[in-house]
Amino acid sequence: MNCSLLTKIGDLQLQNPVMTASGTFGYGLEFADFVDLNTLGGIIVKGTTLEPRQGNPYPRMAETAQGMLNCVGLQNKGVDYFCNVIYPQVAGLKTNVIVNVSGNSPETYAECARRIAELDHIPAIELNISCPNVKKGGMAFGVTPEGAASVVKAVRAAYPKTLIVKLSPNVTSIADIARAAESEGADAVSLINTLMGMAIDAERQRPILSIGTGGLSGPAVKPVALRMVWQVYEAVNIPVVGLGGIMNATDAIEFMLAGASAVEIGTANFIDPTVTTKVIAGIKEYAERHKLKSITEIIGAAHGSVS
Amino acid sequence: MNCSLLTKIGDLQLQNPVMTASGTFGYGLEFADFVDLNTLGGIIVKGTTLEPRQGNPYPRMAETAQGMLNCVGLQNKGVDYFCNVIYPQVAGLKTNVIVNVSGNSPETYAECARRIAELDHIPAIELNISCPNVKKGGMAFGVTPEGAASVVKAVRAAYPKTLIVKLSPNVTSIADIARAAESEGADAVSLINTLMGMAIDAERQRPILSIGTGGLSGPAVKPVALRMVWQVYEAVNIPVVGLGGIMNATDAIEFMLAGASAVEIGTANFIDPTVTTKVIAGIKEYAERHKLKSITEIIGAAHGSVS
Amino acid sequence: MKKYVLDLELRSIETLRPDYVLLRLCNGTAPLPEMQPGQFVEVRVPDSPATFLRRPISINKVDRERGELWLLIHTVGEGTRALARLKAGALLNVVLPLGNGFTLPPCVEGGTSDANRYVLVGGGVGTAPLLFMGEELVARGHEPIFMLGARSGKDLLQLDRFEALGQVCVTTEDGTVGETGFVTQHSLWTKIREGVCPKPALVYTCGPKPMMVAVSRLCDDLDVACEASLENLMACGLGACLCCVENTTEGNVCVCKDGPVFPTSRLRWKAEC
Amino acid sequence: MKKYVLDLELRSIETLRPDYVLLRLCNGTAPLPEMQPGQFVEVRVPDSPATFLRRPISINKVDRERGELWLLIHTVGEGTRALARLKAGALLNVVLPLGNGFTLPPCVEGGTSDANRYVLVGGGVGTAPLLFMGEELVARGHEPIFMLGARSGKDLLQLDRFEALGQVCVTTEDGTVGETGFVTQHSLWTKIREGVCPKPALVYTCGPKPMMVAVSRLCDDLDVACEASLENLMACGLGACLCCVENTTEGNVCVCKDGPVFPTSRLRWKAEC
Ligand SMILES: Cc1cc2nc3c(=O)[nH]c(=O)nc-3n(C[C@H](O)[C@H](O)[C@H](O)COP(=O)(O)OP(=O)(O)OC[C@H]3O[C@@H](n4cnc5c(N)ncnc54)[C@H](O)[C@@H]3O)c2cc1C
Ligand SMILES: Cc1cc2nc3c(=O)[nH]c(=O)nc-3n(C[C@H](O)[C@H](O)[C@H](O)COP(=O)(O)OP(=O)(O)OC[C@H]3O[C@@H](n4cnc5c(N)ncnc54)[C@H](O)[C@@H]3O)c2cc1C
Ligand SMILES: Cc1cc2nc3c(=O)[nH]c(=O)nc-3n(C[C@H](O)[C@H](O)[C@H](O)COP(=O)(O)O)c2cc1C
Ligand SMILES: Cc1cc2nc3c(=O)[nH]c(=O)nc-3n(C[C@H](O)[C@H](O)[C@H](O)COP(=O)(O)O)c2cc1C
Ligand code: FES
Ligand code: FES
Repeated sequence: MNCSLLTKIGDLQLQNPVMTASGTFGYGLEFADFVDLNTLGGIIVKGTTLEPRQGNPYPRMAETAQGMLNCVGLQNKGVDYFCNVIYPQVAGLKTNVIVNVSGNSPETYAECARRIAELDHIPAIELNISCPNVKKGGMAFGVTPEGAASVVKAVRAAYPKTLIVKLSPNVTSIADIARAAESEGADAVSLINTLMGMAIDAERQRPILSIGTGGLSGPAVKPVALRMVWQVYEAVNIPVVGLGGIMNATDAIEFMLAGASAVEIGTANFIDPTVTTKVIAGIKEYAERHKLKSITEIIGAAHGSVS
Repeated sequence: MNCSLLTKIGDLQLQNPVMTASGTFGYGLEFADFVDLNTLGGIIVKGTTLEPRQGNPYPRMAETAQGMLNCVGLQNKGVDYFCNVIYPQVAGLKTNVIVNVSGNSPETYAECARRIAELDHIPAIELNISCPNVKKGGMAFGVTPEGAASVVKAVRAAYPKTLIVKLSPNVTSIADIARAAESEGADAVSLINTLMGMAIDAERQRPILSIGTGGLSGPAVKPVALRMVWQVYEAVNIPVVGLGGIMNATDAIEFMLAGASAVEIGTANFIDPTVTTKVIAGIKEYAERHKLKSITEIIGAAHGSVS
Repeated sequence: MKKYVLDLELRSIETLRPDYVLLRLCNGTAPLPEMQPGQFVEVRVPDSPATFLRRPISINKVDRERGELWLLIHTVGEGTRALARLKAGALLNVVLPLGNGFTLPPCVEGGTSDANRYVLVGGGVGTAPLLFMGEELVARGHEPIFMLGARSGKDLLQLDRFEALGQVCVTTEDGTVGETGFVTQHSLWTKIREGVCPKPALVYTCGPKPMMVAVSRLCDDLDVACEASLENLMACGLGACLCCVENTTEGNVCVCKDGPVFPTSRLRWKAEC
Repeated sequence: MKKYVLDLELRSIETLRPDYVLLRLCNGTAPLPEMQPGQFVEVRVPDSPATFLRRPISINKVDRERGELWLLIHTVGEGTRALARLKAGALLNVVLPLGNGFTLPPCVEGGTSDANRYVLVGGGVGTAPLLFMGEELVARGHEPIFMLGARSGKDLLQLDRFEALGQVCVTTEDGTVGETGFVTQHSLWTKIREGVCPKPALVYTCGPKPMMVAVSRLCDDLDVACEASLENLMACGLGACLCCVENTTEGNVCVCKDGPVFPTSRLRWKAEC
């Protein structure tokens, strides 16, 4: 029995559905001792902006029940650093290296995307319109259909390759935002980014994170993420990339059953740096046990079973 | 050293800040073997509607990482049953018995509230405009300021005693909904109700819950709940009741520091039926250690420490 | 019956079969609370990050002399596996006793008669509460007949204990022990139908739902009353959360409080089972 | 240096003080990877529902002969308490080696001279990496002087091991052992300032941040180079998440990868410390 793990996000071919989530896998290189990067479906690198950013002050992290909060705030050395220093190191990888792009106006998003479009071995970008940890821009665009549309429109005009739009879960109707992204030409949507949360130090009587709030990730958010993937799958016709709390192959399968064509693994990389390899193996095992010819057979397969 | 644990929700006096969350403590009676009900700050009983409801089909529950999903769907025997059968059993309790009220139109909410207003020993109601598990009504009202306002307005006209409005976390801006409730005369807001989520059975390839989605509760949601209490505290001038994942006294203190005048304990009652007693003792211990004269000193005390 | 939250001590843990362990718990030197056959306990699973809610487990036996509560565990997932890893001496936080229990017939004196024959039909770990019930029936002067079904001989549990209490009819799907087939195919049923054996006063059943549905249909055909013990998913175990409901002739009722034992005449089992 | 994820076996666990345990881990029969003093490991805490992320722990000692990695744990919360409950034989999933480590001076031959004197200043569990560093300095022919600070005599850890390596200057806040006060108040500093004792080539420090800030100020005054090992909160330990940053002269850098050891001249410690 041989099941194909090939899947697609628009025109983008993935050798298997397992990618790494932005901000949790560095540029991939940090994990090269643990994972053969060429075996991954894709690597979505750190959030990149037009200009370098220092991010938020320390402390940026708090542990929560089966999850964590972060308020890194998009620290990165800017798109030129990526193009000049990182790109040469990752261009030779036999996997899809995808850049996660942020900005504070449609123009800066578009300009950043334009620069990345010039890099031959970057087949796609993931547009982060949903980061809850930066004051200007970021999530502001992700929480209204109009905001999302404005950024996607500007970037679509500047970026010809595969455009994935990453959605914020901090909204009343994520389906509406997904539809807005689709109608402006997004090739796919990915979800969820982190849920906005907070941790308080009861003894010191103040928030733990430097800026008060942060983004929640990890197994705690999985039920919310699954629900949203389910809803967005029913709302749009473009592929959905699912993430949020995936720790193992079963979790990944659940996202695919809810409608994801591929998945991303984030926080789990911190708990087990080899997790991606295990998830790929587990998906293969599942596919064989269920006698699938192609893993794509299960995409959205849980729909229709509920009225 | 003697610290007063007294707190207030509008005109309503609580002997301590610890209440039980609707739907997780039955009518209190179910826990009488474990907890001296008269020591609680309040008991918020099961969601009650004008007419009896059968709720959703089984299965209604799924365990998740440090949390659970439920889609009970407001099963209850109706307000008349409450008035005739339950009320006589709880009227003598020396704690605040508060009824959680649901409906599917402003009129049914108001009519249900009107009946409860006649019960002398029910000093307050909690208006559930936020239940994610019923198709008509419920959450629909809780996700827009206009919807919330319409229900609160109708109930305010019908209900003269303390009116607490329970908010849904499944919104882009919970502060906006809280302000709408305040402007229509709510005496307090409580938050959060459950986050809408989903669980999927990977082997059987379908959702676990009978209606697909359900409400997430337990420690997993605490960071989101704390953040929302923090935001709502800054948005309104009426008291805030905080809940979502409280498992121990430290959690309860965190909610108070974020702005809660009182707290509710929900899912934790399933894990430890005696938890409420322990939380009250722990709050007392904290208050003494921090040399507080009144526990109300810490309400919102974590604000101002972050810019 | 008053309910308690107790930290019971694990006096011993015994592996009965590859996937089954028997926990013997005691309440220190204090006596155990009153409990009835068919009732269950809610166990908090220690040191198991993946297990958030308590786990409902039937009362397998109460040994009053030794002050022991027995729980028979089938290791099917994270929680039950964590229980099986416990070592003697561990403390287990348990809420008990929960639920209604089986209908207990009044005590009789003198020998057994047709009128006090009871058939107890169990499959898999569903045999657990039947041991306690069988002992109680014997103590009350009745004659229990056990019908135990399993996939294979190696899946039969506590057979010697059942045999000490009364007649045991075994069926295994692979025929390694007893008659081949399902419990509902055992020849005893034919004998009852044909009047060779007397009709039991009541049939008690616990096990996989399809088995219980089949047993209840058989009983309907024979015009014998039947009680089934359900194993719905539970959150609180106290009748507070309404998660565990079963659809009955009176609508949705809590299995944890109104059950887990129901006269099958009250149940609206799904036809598909 | 190549990083590994290994399931190390807990060969022994020893309670040194009420809140301190020493874990001795081995890699089965396989050799341990290369590691340097000042590096740390990220431990996955088993059976601890409240501990989601790994816990960073300094390398206390590498015993190459016995193939042992030593971790000295101060039990301050759920995770460290769960580690302290482990029993010999347990497997511990560990990522290692992480971070840069202390600057290692080149080997010297012949006796010690002023130029190869190194002062290692530790407080609390911050003494853990200094033992490994001290051994390495001795192996390279240098002379380590240890300054160990604690609240009270009973909080001093592994004193005999430090004494076996070189001179040990102790301060305790309550004066029960050594000089009374903080490490920065030890008379050795005055002697160095007054030229009675020679200036060290380098000062290494690890411990509570206020202590390290004070040590680094002292070194500035004495015009001696100083390296501090920071203990920022970490998520990944691999330089991937950017959670553990410290504000330096080059902006925010990762303590887990660019550190945990920094020349104090690079740090912009908060004035308030
Ligand atoms: C009243 C009652 C009495 C019970 N008595 C016993 C007993 O004496 N011995 C015993 O071993 N088990 C008994 N059970 C079943 C037991 O509660 C479950 O097997 C247990 O909760 C599974 O937990 P887990 O963490 O190991 O498995 P999980 O990881 O939670 O689940 C593993 C698998 O078991 C299934 N499962 C989970 N909970 C239940 C459940 N309540 N019933 C059936 N399947 C379930 C899941 O759907 C999944 O397929 C009883 C259940 C009830 C409601
Ligand atoms: C590079 C590095 C090396 C370390 N080496 C050692 C060592 O050798 N031995 C040792 O016992 N500890 C060491 N620590 C500290 C250790 O990581 C923490 O004490 C541990 O993570 C606390 O986990 P916990 O679950 O027990 O406590 P938690 O319940 O997580 O926290 C309990 C208390 O400890 C504080 N705390 C949590 N994490 C840290 C941290 N990283 N640093 C300081 N305080 C913290 C919390 O704020 C809280 O007040 C090191 C930390 C770092 C970053
Ligand atoms: C430390 C950290 C940094 C992150 N940085 C980014 C980022 O730069 N851009 C982005 O789109 N998402 C970022 N995320 C969100 C993750 O990519 C992912 O959406 C989220 O963590 C949920 O997935 P998980 O539960 O698998 O981690 C970050 C998450 C974490 C934990
Ligand atoms: C089984 C269950 C039933 C619930 N029923 C109601 C209800 O009837 N009305 C209501 O307002 N909230 C209901 N809730 C929500 C809780 O009151 C509470 O808002 C939520 O569970 C979050 O708190 P927790 O994390 O402490 O449980 C229910 C929650 C659970 C778990
Ligand atoms: S499990 Fe809560 S009512 Fe039955
Ligand atoms: S802990 Fe993740 S970068 Fe340092």
